[in-house]
Amino acid sequence: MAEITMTEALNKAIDEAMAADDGVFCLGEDVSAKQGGGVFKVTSGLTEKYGEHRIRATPISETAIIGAAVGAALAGQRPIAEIMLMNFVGVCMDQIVNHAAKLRFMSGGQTPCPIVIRTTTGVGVGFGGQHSDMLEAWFAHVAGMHVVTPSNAADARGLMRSAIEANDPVVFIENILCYGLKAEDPGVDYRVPLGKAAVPKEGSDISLITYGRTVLDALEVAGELEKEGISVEVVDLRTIAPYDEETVLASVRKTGRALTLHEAVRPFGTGAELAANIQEKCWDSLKGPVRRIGGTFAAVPFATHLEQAWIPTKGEIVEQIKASVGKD
Amino acid sequence: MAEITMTEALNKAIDEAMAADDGVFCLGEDVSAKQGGGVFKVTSGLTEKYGEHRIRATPISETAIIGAAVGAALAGQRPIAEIMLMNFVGVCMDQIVNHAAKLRFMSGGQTPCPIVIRTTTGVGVGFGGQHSDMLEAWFAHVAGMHVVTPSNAADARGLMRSAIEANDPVVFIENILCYGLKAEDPGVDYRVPLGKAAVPKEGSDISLITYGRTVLDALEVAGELEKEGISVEVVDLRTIAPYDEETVLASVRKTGRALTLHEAVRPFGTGAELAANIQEKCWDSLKGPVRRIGGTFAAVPFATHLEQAWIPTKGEIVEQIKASVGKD
Amino acid sequence: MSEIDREKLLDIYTRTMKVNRTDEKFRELLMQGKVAVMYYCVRGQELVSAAAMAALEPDDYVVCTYRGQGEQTAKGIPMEKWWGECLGKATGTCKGKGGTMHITDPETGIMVTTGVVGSGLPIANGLAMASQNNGDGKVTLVSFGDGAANIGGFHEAMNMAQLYKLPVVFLCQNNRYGEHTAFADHTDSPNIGERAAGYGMKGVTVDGNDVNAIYPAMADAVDHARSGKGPVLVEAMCYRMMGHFFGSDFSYMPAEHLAEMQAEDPLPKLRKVMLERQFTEEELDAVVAQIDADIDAAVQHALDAPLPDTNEIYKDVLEETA
Amino acid sequence: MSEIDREKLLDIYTRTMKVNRTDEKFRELLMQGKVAVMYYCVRGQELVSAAAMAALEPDDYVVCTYRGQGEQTAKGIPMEKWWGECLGKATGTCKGKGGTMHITDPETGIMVTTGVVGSGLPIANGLAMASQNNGDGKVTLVSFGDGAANIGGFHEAMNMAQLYKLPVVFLCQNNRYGEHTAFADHTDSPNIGERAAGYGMKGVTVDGNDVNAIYPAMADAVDHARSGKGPVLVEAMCYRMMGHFFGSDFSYMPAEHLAEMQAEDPLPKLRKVMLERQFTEEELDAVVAQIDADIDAAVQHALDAPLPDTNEIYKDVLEETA
Ligand SMILES: Cc1ncc(C[n+]2csc(CCOP(=O)(O)OP(=O)(O)O)c2C)c(N)n1
Ligand SMILES: Cc1ncc(C[n+]2csc(CCOP(=O)(O)OP(=O)(O)O)c2C)c(N)n1
Ligand SMILES: [Mg+2]
Ligand SMILES: [Mg+2]
Repeated sequence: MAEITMTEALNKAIDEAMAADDGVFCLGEDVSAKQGGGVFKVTSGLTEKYGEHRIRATPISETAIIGAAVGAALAGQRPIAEIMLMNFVGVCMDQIVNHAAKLRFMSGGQTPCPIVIRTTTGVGVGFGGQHSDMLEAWFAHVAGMHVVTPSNAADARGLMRSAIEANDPVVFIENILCYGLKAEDPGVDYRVPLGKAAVPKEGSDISLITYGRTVLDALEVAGELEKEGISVEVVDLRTIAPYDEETVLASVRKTGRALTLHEAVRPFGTGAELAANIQEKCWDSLKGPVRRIGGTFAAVPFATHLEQAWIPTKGEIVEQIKASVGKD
Repeated sequence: MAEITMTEALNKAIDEAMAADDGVFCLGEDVSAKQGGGVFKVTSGLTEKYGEHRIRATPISETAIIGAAVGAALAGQRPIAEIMLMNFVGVCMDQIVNHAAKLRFMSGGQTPCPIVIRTTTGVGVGFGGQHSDMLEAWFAHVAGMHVVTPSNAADARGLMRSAIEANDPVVFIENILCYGLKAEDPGVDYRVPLGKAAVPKEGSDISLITYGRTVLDALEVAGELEKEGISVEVVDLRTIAPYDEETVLASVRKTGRALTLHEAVRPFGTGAELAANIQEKCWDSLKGPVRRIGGTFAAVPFATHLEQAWIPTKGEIVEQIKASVGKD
Repeated sequence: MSEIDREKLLDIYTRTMKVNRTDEKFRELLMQGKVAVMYYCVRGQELVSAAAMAALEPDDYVVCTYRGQGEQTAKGIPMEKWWGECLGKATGTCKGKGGTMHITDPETGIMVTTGVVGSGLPIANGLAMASQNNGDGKVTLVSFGDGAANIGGFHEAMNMAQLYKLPVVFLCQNNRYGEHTAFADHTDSPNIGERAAGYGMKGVTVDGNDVNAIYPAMADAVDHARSGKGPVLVEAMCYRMMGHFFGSDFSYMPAEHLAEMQAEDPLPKLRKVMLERQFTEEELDAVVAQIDADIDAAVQHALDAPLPDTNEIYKDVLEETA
Repeated sequence: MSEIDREKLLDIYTRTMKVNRTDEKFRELLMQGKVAVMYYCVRGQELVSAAAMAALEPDDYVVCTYRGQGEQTAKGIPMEKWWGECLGKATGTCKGKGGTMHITDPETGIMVTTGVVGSGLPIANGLAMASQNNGDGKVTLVSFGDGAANIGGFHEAMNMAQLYKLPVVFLCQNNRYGEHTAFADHTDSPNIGERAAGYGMKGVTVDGNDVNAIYPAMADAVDHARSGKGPVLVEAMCYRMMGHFFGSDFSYMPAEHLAEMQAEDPLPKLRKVMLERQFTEEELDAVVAQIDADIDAAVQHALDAPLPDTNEIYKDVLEETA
């Protein structure tokens, strides 16, 4: 079967969902044909097929973008709202958290809010302090929504389709550096269920739990360490919250060791919840403390070498794994 | 010495700071004399002393409020900005996180941003889903700022004074239910340093780590359990982030057991970071897994008995402590 | 401008009194301590809400605020469900989980009641966007206050609604205060209605205490929106005749303001118009008597209703996919 | 309106060419692959920035955006420090930690360069509030784009500035596009300048390609703000003659727009004015030659400068309280 990039995978999933359901529509800055189908081209070609009403280029008004998505969802539609870069959620958290995530509960179940909030981010592109943050922990701490991020093109296609079909808000995080990743096209109507992690590499010595771009680093490191006789199991959460506790705990009970890894800053990051829960639920199987790796606790710096020093490195991963399994 | 309420304590601290430094000023909704000195009266009497320019009643424009505080701080002043209720940070996270917290770093140290963001919140008042959340975990996950909350009137006075004098942004959380709490007035120029926890009750069996209103529950439970022969040490963080790791770890190394407690929802809450860090740094002294208690993972419900069921209860604290120390 | 026909006028009067009597009853219950919840009085704004709801079709959408009793009852939420929610009962519109600040009743078009100032406007755009997308011909009306006109969401929503020509009516109930802050202390422009021009939008400022001004303005705005001509901003001048919420002090309101307010009370004015239009005292009293009877029954029903099951705190968080 | 005196005119010309030659040099370096960073071209907007900075005093405050090269160099940031920052060097204004989107240089009044659209306006209010509080007589100028005029922060900042009569000048550089979106596709009002009226604020829309229109307007706005009369919104009509950032495609710009844009290029127009005002070709060429020499030296200095120490990622997070 043909290969597709993550960008194409997202585009196909949205295209199929729009073809299957008239209620699905996209809104966001620069998303329509007139603007070239989105600055990352994820919505290219869709205006031509579905018209300006279903691919709405918006003003630079994130509060109005998310608010409109919320309202349309209450009226029974399935909006896909784009927040160009994740840091900009800072101007519209109220609509996402106080409204989208809570309206099902506050209405006693009368008004579910099925919206997908697509956003991109990532360290390593030279965008600096206000355009690179991974803020998934904020949303994971909010009841009433799903937080999802794909690490490969196939999952991107399957997760996007499931996100659009979900009957609750989904924050869908796309890592800028992953748009070009290629994979076998999983084909039409492929779905990856929300809340299900993947285990792209099995292992017996330690569970390396991560998601998004860092899954690539995890797999590379796991491959290298295999040669040194250290067997690393890599767990790709895919859905960051609510996450697949069953798969995570089963993996740690098997390996007896765990390391969490994410690009977001370490303190109070998602790795903390994973570590806290693992040590509580797997206490008897743990051979040592759960370790965590995350980005440097500072804004993302501009200079390339500083930015690279800021990001969790493969060296750091190797070091933590060896310290955990007691080899060096 | 005379007793003061937390409201009076905050008012005195701000008053003293304004008297000591012309650069200190307050801005927020309804804060000036014309409006009665703030809906919770924390700024009452100050307009009369310092004038409308230093007690600025603002429009309902949180982005403009925090933005103005940031700008004034860059110009060398020390603004105290009020966000009436914590959920409303949802409309101004960008100014707090992308600007206030990052400008020192992004400017290479040229523009520190000494602002205090006062806000109130709390479950148990019947305010419902959009007016009760504790969102400290969001800020704790952001580099470049302090997150503070007092559990008693004396600390309120000392922490507020230190927060105003700090040379970085401080999110200062006031719990609605604590405004009326009384304490011995610690007196003029009293300060509680940021980043220093308190141990209001020592104990030997387990460390109960908490902050804000739930410190009261913790102390009550600790008192009751003392009678049953369980010795609980209560740690009041006071500064939630960056927190006093030394005091926390020392306590757990002594007791060998830890339970974290906060009103905020449990998943991905601050208790997760505490638990993760404790299990990593105190692994050898731990007699069992670190346990966590937090609010129910749902929006705060309206009906009184639902709201009470939502909050962490004393019963739950007792249960977790007994399970941890292995008695029941 | 042709006069309002008698039938419509009676409809408006009935809705107005329903709002007013509900408000009076709520304050009575709070005063007596029979109920202890947050309640945002609507005394002085009854006519604005009634006229606005009377201008809508039953299936049109409404988004309102914590001070939404007027829109909610005038749009027609069954009283038992409304009181049930306000009292936190299982019989409430939201099973007691939303409460006074978050009444939702899609059956009568009350889609969202938000407690966050200004957050309703962007959501109203979305409801209208859905109508524009699927051509259902509905109009969405969103009510908010003068203070809300200064928050970012107002601006973004106004611009977007006009850009897409969405079928939305933005109703700004200018009751002269935002919590404790007087209009002149939060806004330096003479009014809010003129802000519409900055978006290329139609905007009007009308007397919300005069039925012959507010109703035609609302009807006109709704027609404009429904006909596809785009959104309209209607600023209804009125007064908040009580504190911000029940029991809150309003010593900050100057005496002149209070006097001016009393003189402009919409209820005696409306009663006068009704009599001029040949409705008899008896007819009007009968309307109110019926409303009072209905309210008493609804309140009793709510007081007697069961509390929601404690398990409700775990329900309606995410779709239950069992 | 009296004509601009020759000295000021030469000052504006010099600043304009400094902005333009810096822009040309940056694109040259990027084209040659000598530098690989995000850069937001200012071709077409040089005069607006230059006129605005020429209207300010040296110690006045400026807040700008990622597209702030014009304000930054025209306000006078030492070129070596500016290039150092853009190239991520230790010699940069921010030690290479801020970068092209976050140039800060308090010594020359460049207080914040934000990458978040519209976020500079509320911050500008704060700088002006400090000036109002301590009476230092400074004016704060904040520059932003047409697209930024539709975000909430614009609205909140405009209303607050007018309410307090803050000494702020809001400069909207309407270059007809917000990223890939044309003005008419994000705004339905004829212009942004008229929005000022909705806040009771003074507002003007001027031709940013004509020095005799833009400079007097800026000088007037700065005077107004400094004299305590309150803020002013100046909308400068101009064109973004390149893609959104260097290298980004701009196929979405219609041919007519590109043609119209070329015809309005501010540089030939300014040169014409200079000659009319009796400046000689030689004089003007000499100015540019000097600028080019200075830029070349600054670029070389920056290229040769050391990288920031890797430990910088741990510094300037919080005040070091050792
Ligand atoms: C974003 C936000 N800021 C502040 C508040 C607190 N608050 C609740 S109501 C209110 C006043 C609103 O005034 P207005 O919009 O005029 O409506 P009114 O209460 O007069 O009906 C304020 C400040 C809020 N709910 N949301
Ligand atoms: C809040 C926010 N939303 C979106 C973006 C992405 N973005 C960066 S520049 C830009 C266009 C801004 O247009 P305009 O305000 O006209 O300024 P110009 O680039 O034309 O100078 C956008 C949408 C952003 N930086 N911030
Ligand atoms: Mg009001
Ligand atoms: Mg532009």
